[in-house]
Amino acid sequence: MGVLINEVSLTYPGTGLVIDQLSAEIEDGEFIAVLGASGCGKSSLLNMIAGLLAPSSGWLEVPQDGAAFMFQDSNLLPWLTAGKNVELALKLADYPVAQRAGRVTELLQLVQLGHAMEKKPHELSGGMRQRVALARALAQDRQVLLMDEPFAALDAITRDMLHEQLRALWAQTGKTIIFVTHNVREAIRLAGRILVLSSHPGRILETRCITDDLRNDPAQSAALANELTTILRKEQRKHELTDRNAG
Amino acid sequence: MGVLINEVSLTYPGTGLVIDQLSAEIEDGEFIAVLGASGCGKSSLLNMIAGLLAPSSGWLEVPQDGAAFMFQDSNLLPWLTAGKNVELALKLADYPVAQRAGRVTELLQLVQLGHAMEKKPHELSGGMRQRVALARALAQDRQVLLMDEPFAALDAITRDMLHEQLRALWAQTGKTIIFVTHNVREAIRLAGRILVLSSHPGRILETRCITDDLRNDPAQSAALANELTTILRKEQRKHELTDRNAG
Amino acid sequence: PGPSQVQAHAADRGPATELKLGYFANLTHAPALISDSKGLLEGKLEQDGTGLEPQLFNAGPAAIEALNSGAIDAAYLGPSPALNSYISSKGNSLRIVAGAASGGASLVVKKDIAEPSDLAGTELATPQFGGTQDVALRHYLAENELLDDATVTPSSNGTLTQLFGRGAIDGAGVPEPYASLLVENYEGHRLVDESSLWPEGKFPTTVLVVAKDFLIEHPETVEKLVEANSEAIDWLNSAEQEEKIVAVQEALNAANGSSFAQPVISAALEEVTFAEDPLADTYQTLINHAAQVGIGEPGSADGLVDSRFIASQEH
Amino acid sequence: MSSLIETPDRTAAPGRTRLRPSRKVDAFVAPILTVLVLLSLWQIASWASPLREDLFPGPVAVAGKLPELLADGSLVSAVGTSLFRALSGFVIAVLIATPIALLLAHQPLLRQGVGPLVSAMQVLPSIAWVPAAIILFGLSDATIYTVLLLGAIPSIINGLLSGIDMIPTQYKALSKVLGASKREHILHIELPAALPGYVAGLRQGWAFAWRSLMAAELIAVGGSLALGVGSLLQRGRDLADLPLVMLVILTILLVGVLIELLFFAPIERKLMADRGMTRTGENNG
Amino acid sequence: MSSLIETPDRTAAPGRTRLRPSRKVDAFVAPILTVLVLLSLWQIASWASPLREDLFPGPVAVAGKLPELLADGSLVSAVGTSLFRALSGFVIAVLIATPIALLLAHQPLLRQGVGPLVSAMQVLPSIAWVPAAIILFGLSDATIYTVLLLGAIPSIINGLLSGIDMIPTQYKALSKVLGASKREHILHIELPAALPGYVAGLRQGWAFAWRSLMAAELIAVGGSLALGVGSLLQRGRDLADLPLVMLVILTILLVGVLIELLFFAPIERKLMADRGMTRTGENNG
Ligand SMILES: Nc1ncnc2c1ncn2[C@@H]1O[C@H](COP(=O)(O)OP(=O)(O)OP(=O)(O)O)[C@@H](O)[C@H]1O
Ligand SMILES: Nc1ncnc2c1ncn2[C@@H]1O[C@H](COP(=O)(O)OP(=O)(O)OP(=O)(O)O)[C@@H](O)[C@H]1O
Ligand SMILES: [Mg+2]
Ligand SMILES: [Mg+2]
Repeated sequence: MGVLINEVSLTYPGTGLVIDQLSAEIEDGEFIAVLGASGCGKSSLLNMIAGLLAPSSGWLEVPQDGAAFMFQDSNLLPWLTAGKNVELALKLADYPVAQRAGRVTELLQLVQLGHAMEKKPHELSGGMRQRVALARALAQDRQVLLMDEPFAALDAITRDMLHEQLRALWAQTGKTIIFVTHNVREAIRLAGRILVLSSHPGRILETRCITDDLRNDPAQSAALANELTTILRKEQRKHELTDRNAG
Repeated sequence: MGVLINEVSLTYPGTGLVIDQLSAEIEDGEFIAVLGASGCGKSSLLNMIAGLLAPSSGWLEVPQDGAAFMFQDSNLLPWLTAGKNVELALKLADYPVAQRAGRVTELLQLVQLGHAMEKKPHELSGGMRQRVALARALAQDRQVLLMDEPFAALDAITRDMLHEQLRALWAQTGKTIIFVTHNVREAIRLAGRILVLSSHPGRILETRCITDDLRNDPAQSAALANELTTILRKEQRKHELTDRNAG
Repeated sequence: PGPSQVQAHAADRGPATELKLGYFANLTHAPALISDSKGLLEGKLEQDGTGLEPQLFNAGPAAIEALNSGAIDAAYLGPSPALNSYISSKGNSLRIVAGAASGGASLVVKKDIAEPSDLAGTELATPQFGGTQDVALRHYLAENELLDDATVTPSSNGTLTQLFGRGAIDGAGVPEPYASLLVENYEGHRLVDESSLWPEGKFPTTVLVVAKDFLIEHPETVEKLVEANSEAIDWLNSAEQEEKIVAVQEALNAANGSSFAQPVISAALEEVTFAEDPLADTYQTLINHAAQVGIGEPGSADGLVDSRFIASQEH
Repeated sequence: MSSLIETPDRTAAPGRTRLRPSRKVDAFVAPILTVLVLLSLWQIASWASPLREDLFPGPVAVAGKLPELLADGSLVSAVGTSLFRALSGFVIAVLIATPIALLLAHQPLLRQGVGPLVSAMQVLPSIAWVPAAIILFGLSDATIYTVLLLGAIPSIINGLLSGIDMIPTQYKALSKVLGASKREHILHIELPAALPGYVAGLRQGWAFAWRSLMAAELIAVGGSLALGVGSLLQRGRDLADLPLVMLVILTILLVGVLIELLFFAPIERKLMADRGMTRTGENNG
Repeated sequence: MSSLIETPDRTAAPGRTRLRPSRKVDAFVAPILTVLVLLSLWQIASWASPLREDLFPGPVAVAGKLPELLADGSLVSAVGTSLFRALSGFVIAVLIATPIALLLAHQPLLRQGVGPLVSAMQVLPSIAWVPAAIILFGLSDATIYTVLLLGAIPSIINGLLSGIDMIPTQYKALSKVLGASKREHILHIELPAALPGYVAGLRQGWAFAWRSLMAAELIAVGGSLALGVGSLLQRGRDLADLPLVMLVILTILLVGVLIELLFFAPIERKLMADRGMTRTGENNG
């Protein structure tokens, strides 16, 4: 079993109920995409899976060694270079010292940042920072990999390339990957299953499985994309109304 | 004249030449999209236009009252609520006191955050923070509006809605808008002209004007999107090679 | 440029409107304490319409600083701070107008030090660097060729007592009532009574000083001050032992909450002589002693004592 | 099955963790307990110690001194006097130090010239100022305030300066983009952003103010100057009255704890909560 | 309307680099200039002042005292003694305070109990410790170090604690996600993240250490204990020798400026540069 989420609810002091009795079973080795409107509780859900946030009620089960997590903001340590940021993850994962330097280079090259090894975070562009964070998440090498909008700050071409690499990595290692995205097409392209969250409170609105057939058929995947977009749009409508009233 | 960029070069101490003798003339009331690979110097260019960064050589001409700027990271002040963050921009722009509260509500509702007025930045989701930053940029109400990937953290539906609103605002006010995006389709949908930057060093690789006809014709705009993507991909290839060698 | 200006303006201006008098809550300042508690000085000053503002100090240097700044006009002090100030101001700061107490300082040591030669290798203490007891002790050690063998550590009266109690020092050259306190409470004994080192056994412990400018401008007020001092001394010398002890104890307690036991005060009063003779002859010796042991600058005490107000001297 | 107390951990499969609602531990007894533990240790030490009781008085002996000091009102009035001087002096120090720090922060040359001197003045012991202050102001409260201010001001300046130094550059960029004038920048961005560092500086400034005050109160113990806690402490030392010394120390500690608990800790907690942080040692993950 | 905001301006040759004097020189030139200005003001004031020369000695009079003190070596040896004590004591204080601060930061109960006491101890004047230290250690260097340590440790603890408090929560989350053990968290995330606040705390700690040392050196000014700067200062007061007092004050200031310029300022500059920030007052926008 990868990750088990059992009737989990989350209430923030100021905000109230954000996630409401959400349950999901995620198999070992699954590639899951989470879709949902901005502010619906996707990051909060990942935080709970990573053990950074305790649910207000319900429980979650995750592998004991925890999960690798790529945060929504890159969250690099500002006093370490890009290379050292990645190396720290290796060090804390007890990666053999002798091979660390090589592994850092490898990972940074994977995200096209072989040349930026020695740069401090403040000397990197937004997209470069996000890629260093991606390299760091991969460095952790856990069975579960959580990614919070990992490609949001990247241009389409870099993103394409990283999509391929992520699929390849998943195929090779059999990791359980749960990633949050705003991009319906990205979700269809990468994931084996898509969870669509509602907002206010967050519940699972839809679950869709993506077969390789569907993924590789442009027409079918376009149709699914449209369908999901429609679902999301309908959900969004409600809030527009509530927001007008609240404002 | 909106913004005049004359043979501007930029060198960072650690990084070397990032922008190389870039020149561009941006008319008053133009809507410009800047495309380019991650790390090619888009944010740096906006920073120079905003007067936050001095060019190493060359010069820029901008309206005397400066430019409104929506940063790539939302850059909200953590001790102010969402509403107060927007209000500060109004206050510093000498917006009449009596109408401030109303204007804040209006702007936050524009970005679907009427309900989050009283929330501190740390109580907002990533996408919500970005929308507050957008509201704040609009609050500044300058002739020139610079936006650095304003919709990167937003879901497709919210993004669509904001696209419409931004177009409407531009049409109404005749602002000069320069926005950076990674999304080729977004660029085509919004901008009147697209500048494609090369990387290492950043130069203008391509300039494309988008007519309303082109924009509204799905086939034509898809073709342009493909074309631009190809240009960007070709540019990217070069760096893959250099990165391999550097790493 | 300063001093000459001040002198140019200085002249007799009759009684002062106010006299600010400094002293310590020490047994050797008993004339001040008694004069205050019995209202002697206040009564005399009232006749001239002069107000009295008493001011308590902890140590000589602060009192001298206050005197120099004009925050006080007169003070009861040990002779050493007065001499230091007199010399370093080239005679411009103050005058000694009367004596108050003499004697009452001893070198108190641990039981196992029986004679001066035992002082070799000991650690001794005095209340203040360059103070009266400090100079005296160093001079004494020098005379006995012990200056390089024994160490002298200046430390405040309270700390000294503690150090002695803990056994961290072997002896201390201190004034009363601390000498008596060390004897009564901490099993010390007097190895050297300082008076034994002076001709006729007389050396000044506390003197009454007045700022030079105040003296020039308000001699009438100074006269009253000296008279009150004299009366207080007379009282101290004539009162019953019991009455005296109680009066001093109460005055000390009122001044700063001191709670010395009666035996300590009684023993201390035995050691101190109250007299208004400023012992003018001793100052040059004091200066010379200090210079001999390398403290302070050599100088002349000429003109330091202005004894015209002392009644006994006049007749 | 959603209640706050959930199935215990052992139902989770081996090699897996079950994440459940967390429980908050409330620990109000801690400070009182600490004090009680320290007091008993002290009493035991004084019983066990071979030192004479007047050299090492236990809490009981010290407490025995209390009624006497309370009866004549000297302790209460000394604390009142010192507290008033310290608080008013501290407020004045803040009012003087803040504009100076802002000036230094915005005048590079001035900062390069005067900055190191300000830091150096922090290491100048308070009594160094006493002779000069007395000569200028005589034996008045002005002297005491001078010594106090010269002790507290440099440390508050340094605190605010280092708070300003730590402001993320992006806030400065924001301020520029929003078109803030210098005054507006200071008021709306710089001061609030520097506030946490500033409060840390204020806490140190308070400590310096209080300690300098104690030094100043040693100049004179009575007369025109009201008796303060510093004078009382000195009196204890002069009279070798250790119970008095201990009592004064305890009083100062008590004042310090109260100022910390009633003033600095709440301000700091508020500031951090405002910024979405918690002090370590306070519940919340 | 467009106006010209050209940086650098149009007439400037393209590609020109700004010439800056090196920082090291800058760091010393401005303070020295400031000192010269202050010295001349002082001399003028002492000429113009109606005060007696022994009460307000000018720089010339003070300088006149210098050869004498240098000749008998007392100033140099006093500075050496005090500097050695202060530096070694400071290092010890850092070594003691750091683990305590880390312990407090990670033990909520302990922090709630002991934290306010630590803050309170900061306001306890150094001389308050003297009686206790003397009872324990007599007239030895141990007494001096005790007073110094008790002065410096609380302030360093508070500095590190407030540095740790200010660590953005996201770094703590990162550390947890990376699976850092407590030790690793402290070593790799907590300490480096808290470093700027820690250095600010160290600077205050140094000030406390030095001032406490001065107070400790007044306990006993000679004899078995080597003569320190504090003793020299007290000696100046005892002998009503204001030039000596001034000279000692200037020496202390000089030591303070040097420590600041050679130690704290470079560390702080390095830390900030590492994090992409600049101290205000240093060039760069
Ligand atoms: N610390 C907090 N305190 C109070 N409310 C919070 C806090 N963190 C998040 N929230 C609220 O919880 C909701 C969900 O936030 P979350 O960050 O999980 O959204 P999200 O789905 O990741 O959104 P986005 O796509 O914009 O990143 C939002 O309404 C937000 O305002
Ligand atoms: N302060 C700096 N010091 C040194 N190099 C820098 C600095 N800021 C940016 N750079 C470098 O300049 C280049 C351009 O950065 P910039 O942020 O302008 O890129 P960008 O086009 O906005 O990228 P992205 O799309 O990823 O945000 C990058 O290679 C980056 O490493
Ligand atoms: Mg999110
Ligand atoms: Mg960018």
